[in-house]
Amino acid sequence: MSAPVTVGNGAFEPSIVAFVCNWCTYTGADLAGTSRILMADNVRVIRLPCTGRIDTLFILKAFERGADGVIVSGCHPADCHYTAGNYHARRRFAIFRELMNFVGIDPRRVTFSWVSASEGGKWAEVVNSTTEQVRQLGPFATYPEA
Amino acid sequence: MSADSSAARTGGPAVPSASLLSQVRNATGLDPARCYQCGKCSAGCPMAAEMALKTHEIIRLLQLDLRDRLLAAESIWLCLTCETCTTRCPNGFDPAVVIDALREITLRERPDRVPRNIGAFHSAFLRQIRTHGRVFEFGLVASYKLRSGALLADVGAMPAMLARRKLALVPRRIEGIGEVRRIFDECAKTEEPR
Amino acid sequence: MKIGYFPGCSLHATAREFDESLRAVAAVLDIDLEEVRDWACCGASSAHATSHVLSVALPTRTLALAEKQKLDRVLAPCAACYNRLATARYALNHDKKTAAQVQSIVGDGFNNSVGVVSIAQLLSEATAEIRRQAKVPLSGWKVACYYGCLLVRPPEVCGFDDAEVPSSLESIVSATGATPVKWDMSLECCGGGFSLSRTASVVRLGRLILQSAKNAGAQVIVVACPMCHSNLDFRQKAMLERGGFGDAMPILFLSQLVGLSIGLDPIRLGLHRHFVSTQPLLDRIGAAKPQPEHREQA
Amino acid sequence: MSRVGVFICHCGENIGRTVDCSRVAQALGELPGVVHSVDYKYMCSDPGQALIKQAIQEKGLDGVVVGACSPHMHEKTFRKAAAGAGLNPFLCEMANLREHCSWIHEDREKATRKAVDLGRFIVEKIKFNRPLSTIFIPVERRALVIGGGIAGIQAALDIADGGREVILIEKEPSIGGHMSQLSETFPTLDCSQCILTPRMVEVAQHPHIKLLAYSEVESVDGYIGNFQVKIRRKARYVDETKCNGCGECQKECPNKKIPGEFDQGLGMRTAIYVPFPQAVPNIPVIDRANCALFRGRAKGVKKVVCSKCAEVCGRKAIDFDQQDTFVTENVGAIVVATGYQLYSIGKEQDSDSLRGYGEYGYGAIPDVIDGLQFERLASASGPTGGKILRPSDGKEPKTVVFLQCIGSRDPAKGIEYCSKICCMYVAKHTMLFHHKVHDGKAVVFYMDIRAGGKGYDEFVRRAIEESHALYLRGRVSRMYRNGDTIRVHGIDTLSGEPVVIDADMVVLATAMRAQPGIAALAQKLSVSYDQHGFLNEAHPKLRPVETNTAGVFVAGACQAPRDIPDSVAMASATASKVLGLFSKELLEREPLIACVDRLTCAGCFHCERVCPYGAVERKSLMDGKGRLIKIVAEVNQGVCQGCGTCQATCPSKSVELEGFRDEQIYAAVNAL
Repeated sequence: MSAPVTVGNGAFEPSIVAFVCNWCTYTGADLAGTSRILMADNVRVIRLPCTGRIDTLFILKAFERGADGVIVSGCHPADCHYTAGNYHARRRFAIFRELMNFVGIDPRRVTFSWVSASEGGKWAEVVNSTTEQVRQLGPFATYPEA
Repeated sequence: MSADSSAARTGGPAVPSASLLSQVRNATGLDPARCYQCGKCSAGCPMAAEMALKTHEIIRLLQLDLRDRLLAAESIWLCLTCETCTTRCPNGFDPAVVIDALREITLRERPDRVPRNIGAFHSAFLRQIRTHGRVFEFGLVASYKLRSGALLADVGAMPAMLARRKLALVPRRIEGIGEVRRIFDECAKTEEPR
Repeated sequence: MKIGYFPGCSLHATAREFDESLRAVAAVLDIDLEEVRDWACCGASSAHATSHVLSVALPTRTLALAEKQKLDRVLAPCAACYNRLATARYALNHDKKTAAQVQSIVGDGFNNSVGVVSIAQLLSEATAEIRRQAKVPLSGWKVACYYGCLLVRPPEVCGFDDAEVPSSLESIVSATGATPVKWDMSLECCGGGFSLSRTASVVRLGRLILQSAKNAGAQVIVVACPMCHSNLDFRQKAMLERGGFGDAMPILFLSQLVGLSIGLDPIRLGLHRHFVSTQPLLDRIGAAKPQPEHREQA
Repeated sequence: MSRVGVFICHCGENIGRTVDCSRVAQALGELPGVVHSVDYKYMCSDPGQALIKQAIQEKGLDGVVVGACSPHMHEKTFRKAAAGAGLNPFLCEMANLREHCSWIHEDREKATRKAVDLGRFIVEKIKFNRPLSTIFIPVERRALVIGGGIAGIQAALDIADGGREVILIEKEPSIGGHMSQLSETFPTLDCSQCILTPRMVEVAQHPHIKLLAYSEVESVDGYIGNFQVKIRRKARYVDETKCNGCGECQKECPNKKIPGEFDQGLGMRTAIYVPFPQAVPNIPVIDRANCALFRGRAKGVKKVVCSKCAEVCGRKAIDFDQQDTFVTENVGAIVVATGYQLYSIGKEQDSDSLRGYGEYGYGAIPDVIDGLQFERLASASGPTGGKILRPSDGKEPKTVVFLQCIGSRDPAKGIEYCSKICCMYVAKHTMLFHHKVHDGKAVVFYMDIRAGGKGYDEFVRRAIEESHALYLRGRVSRMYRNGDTIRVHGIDTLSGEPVVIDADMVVLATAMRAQPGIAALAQKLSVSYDQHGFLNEAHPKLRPVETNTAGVFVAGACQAPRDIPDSVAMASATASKVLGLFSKELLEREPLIACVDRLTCAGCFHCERVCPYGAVERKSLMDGKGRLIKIVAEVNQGVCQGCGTCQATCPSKSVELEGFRDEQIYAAVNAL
């Protein structure tokens, strides 16, 4: 972790879920590990085959379950393992951005990025910058379950 | 930078020697690391024949951060800013802008190394603008000659110029001269060592 | 058509025939030149060699004046002025740091809305009109179109048709009925800025240009820059003294050539002000010898 | 209630140093449905795997979660272990506690808590995993090779020699590709045609190779083992079954002044022509654009303007009314070997990202030629019979300037990559020039010499030391016509001296580019390509000849600039891949594919629209009496690659991707 945060002093530590594709970003995150690049420990990765598989409802579900931020990351445009899944994802997320305002989620809580299998350093940057951003925004308020 | 920089009179470096490379990076936003030394700039440079350091060598010395050699180099003053190098650079670099930055830094920090006639021309030229708002060639030539010491060169041409009514003899000051002088002063303020 | 006019210092002095011929041609071609009031020098080659901010700030003042004058385009006939104005405009749009500095010095509500036009661009737009108005056939004139450096480079600032093989000047020359020649040095720098401070360099570079034009069979070189003109015209004597090529080569401003083709009086076009005699050219079209206002001194 | 077993690996110290593994095992063991939870030093070792197998059998586990390294590392290992104990392998999953946790964090407390979270996600997910069975698909054991250059020829011969049938298609009238145009080859200077022509003949005569020259891929359907390829056989206007290649038609054709493609425009051909004497097949083709008859027809002239070729043909093989025909071939694997084209310095470029060289006159200066043109001049079979002569006046040039990196490594012109072969062939050119013009002077402008390869650097040294080529390090800024010569303004950066040379001829080592039309072909094959059009391999190091579409392989310069040895090596590698694939009658593949719920599918076919593979088919559902109830989507199991885009797109959630079904993902998210 680049900037160690203290535990138990009341400082807000966001909980962030990352939905990533198996071929580019997951492998890029593996590379960050192999390269021992230290990063914030707030992010929990969920592996999917392709960003094309990522239903925008997953993102809403994550917030409902107490996440303060979400990362969606896949292959760079034109580099999709499945040729075009990330293009469909991109279109879907463009619309989703509009929706976020409507449902009351600050769009800054959701990071969309392209991280290739060779970009371990970039993955660390995405993790750190998103963590810092969400930390600034504070906790995402949800209603307690009935 | 006023036409006759005060540093020009005192000589000597105005700031302690920092990294010239980072100064140029800051001033131009360009990274000399982009230059891969293909030499296409020098190959097309109209002044290359007269330059001891060719364009690509200037950039190379900059990559090596050899401050003293670069700021003492006459070659940077021989650039005509014709932009041939910049236009043809295969890697999107801009040698012309970098050389401008080197001249600017030299004027500020090592005015003693500016070639006399070239420095004299620029000083005379800018003094004209500062004084009148425009350049009056008769005044420019006279002022240049006093500064450079090249008193007799081209003197024979004066009458011919005069005959063709090609010399503006009487300077006329523009109305907004105060504004122009303010621009000079304000610009000088932005040039604190970066 | 109305367009702002920024003559620059040279057109009031060493290049006054450029100013004279341009105004005369504009009148015939129905181009209304409105001078930017109280303009100052663009800073030319001295400002940018010594202070980047100053080199942007000086032209910005002129552009701001033009904007206040409600002009949407400004013609800068001098290639050096054109380059400095266009570069300033480009820097204000693309270089945030410089833009912020200059804005704080000259700013004051300036929107950078005024376009900058070179003589080549202006007359390119008028080729149809030039062709229509051409009275004096210049057919058989072999013309070397000389662009030099400041008119076309750097390409992203000048936005010329092609930075290496441009054709605007040729198309204007063709409209006059003259024949542009293909030659090699049309884009090489003449050494302009060193006219006073490093004359030997200028003579060396100018010779190469003259030689190339001559080899290509040109009888006249057409320029769009006062510095190029002054070097190739005023310094041609020194170039010829080095030997190697026969007769002197007249150097015309683009506006002078267009003026001749549309039948304007050579005196109004300032042809008598040149150092290299333009008489051989005038003889070819049977124009009278221009009478100098003052006796020529050798 | 599930019976999940959790196995936490220390990976020696790799995980254990930062994560308290026993605490993780303990915490996960307390989750509902977890009946077994342990930690161990090396889970992937034999004893580690034995632990898992033993627990599966003893505790009757129905799910296994291994918290260890990345699934990319060991998922297969642990699934195999689970299968060995009788558990369906798809009921075993991994939590990545090493790459995604212990290696990137330092705080033991927080890393341990994160490890518990990551483990919990997978535990909750696996409760919804279903047993899946491996899919078997039949393999059509014939291969298609696209492109008949040296790479395609090699691939076709190797596959055919392995006993499998090959269809080789080539868009030009003859196979041979660029290699057939070369004079001699580096670093041995053996004659290109002498080594290539026998291989071309072998292709023509091989019992397992079906050669379709002058043909192109029209469309590709299907999937690995089962492709259907529609091939356009372009009309030659010559009946291949009748023509015997006697060549009489060419002699009679009145239009003899057409710049020939094979000679790079330096030699002339007729309107009916065989590209070169050694062509395979040796059957002519009529070039409609230059044939008087077809030009007349295009203008609407009814009468036959010229039919000299038909009149002289003893076998009546000429057929002016021939049309393009289509054939469909079923193949199990496809090798793409479409090769390259050369960048040209002209003003007009076929791509917005490319620029020409205005400073070199946009290619309008005579006697400025490219490397392939020099090959034709140097070739004994070329237009000058192997003499180096200027195209403009036929004179022998004495000073020849060679420019490397034209287009290549020149981002300002739109190409930043190195074309790899130019350093070598320029050295070869200087040698050939020296051999043929003894008093000639060769000058080379280069930026770097890239001569990595067996015997390569020695070869370049020979050019310099024995053939006395003058190597100048630098680029050329400008060149223009100077009377009879070309004035070249360059620099030697090693001495810092600007160099001006009046050259009799200039040879440009222009960049290698992907073939025109490669993007369209790549899309037909669902193969991805880079910004320059070079096809992407599946992995740059470990899967260099496979693509991301199973069953499609790449060989030679369609993947990146390649020289002949590289191309041949790649081609043989594809052949080995193809033969490996064909060694089985049935193909196994992971069942992580999409399935449609016919009951809820509304037949909107959004899935069909987004599927990158065309795996969605339309299925008519009939009632017992044969009446149509509705049309629903159905996923072809062989084609689906499992990206899941259909599922995220489906409005009625009727498509589910096995292994990543909604309830599995939501279970993981709910575990947050």
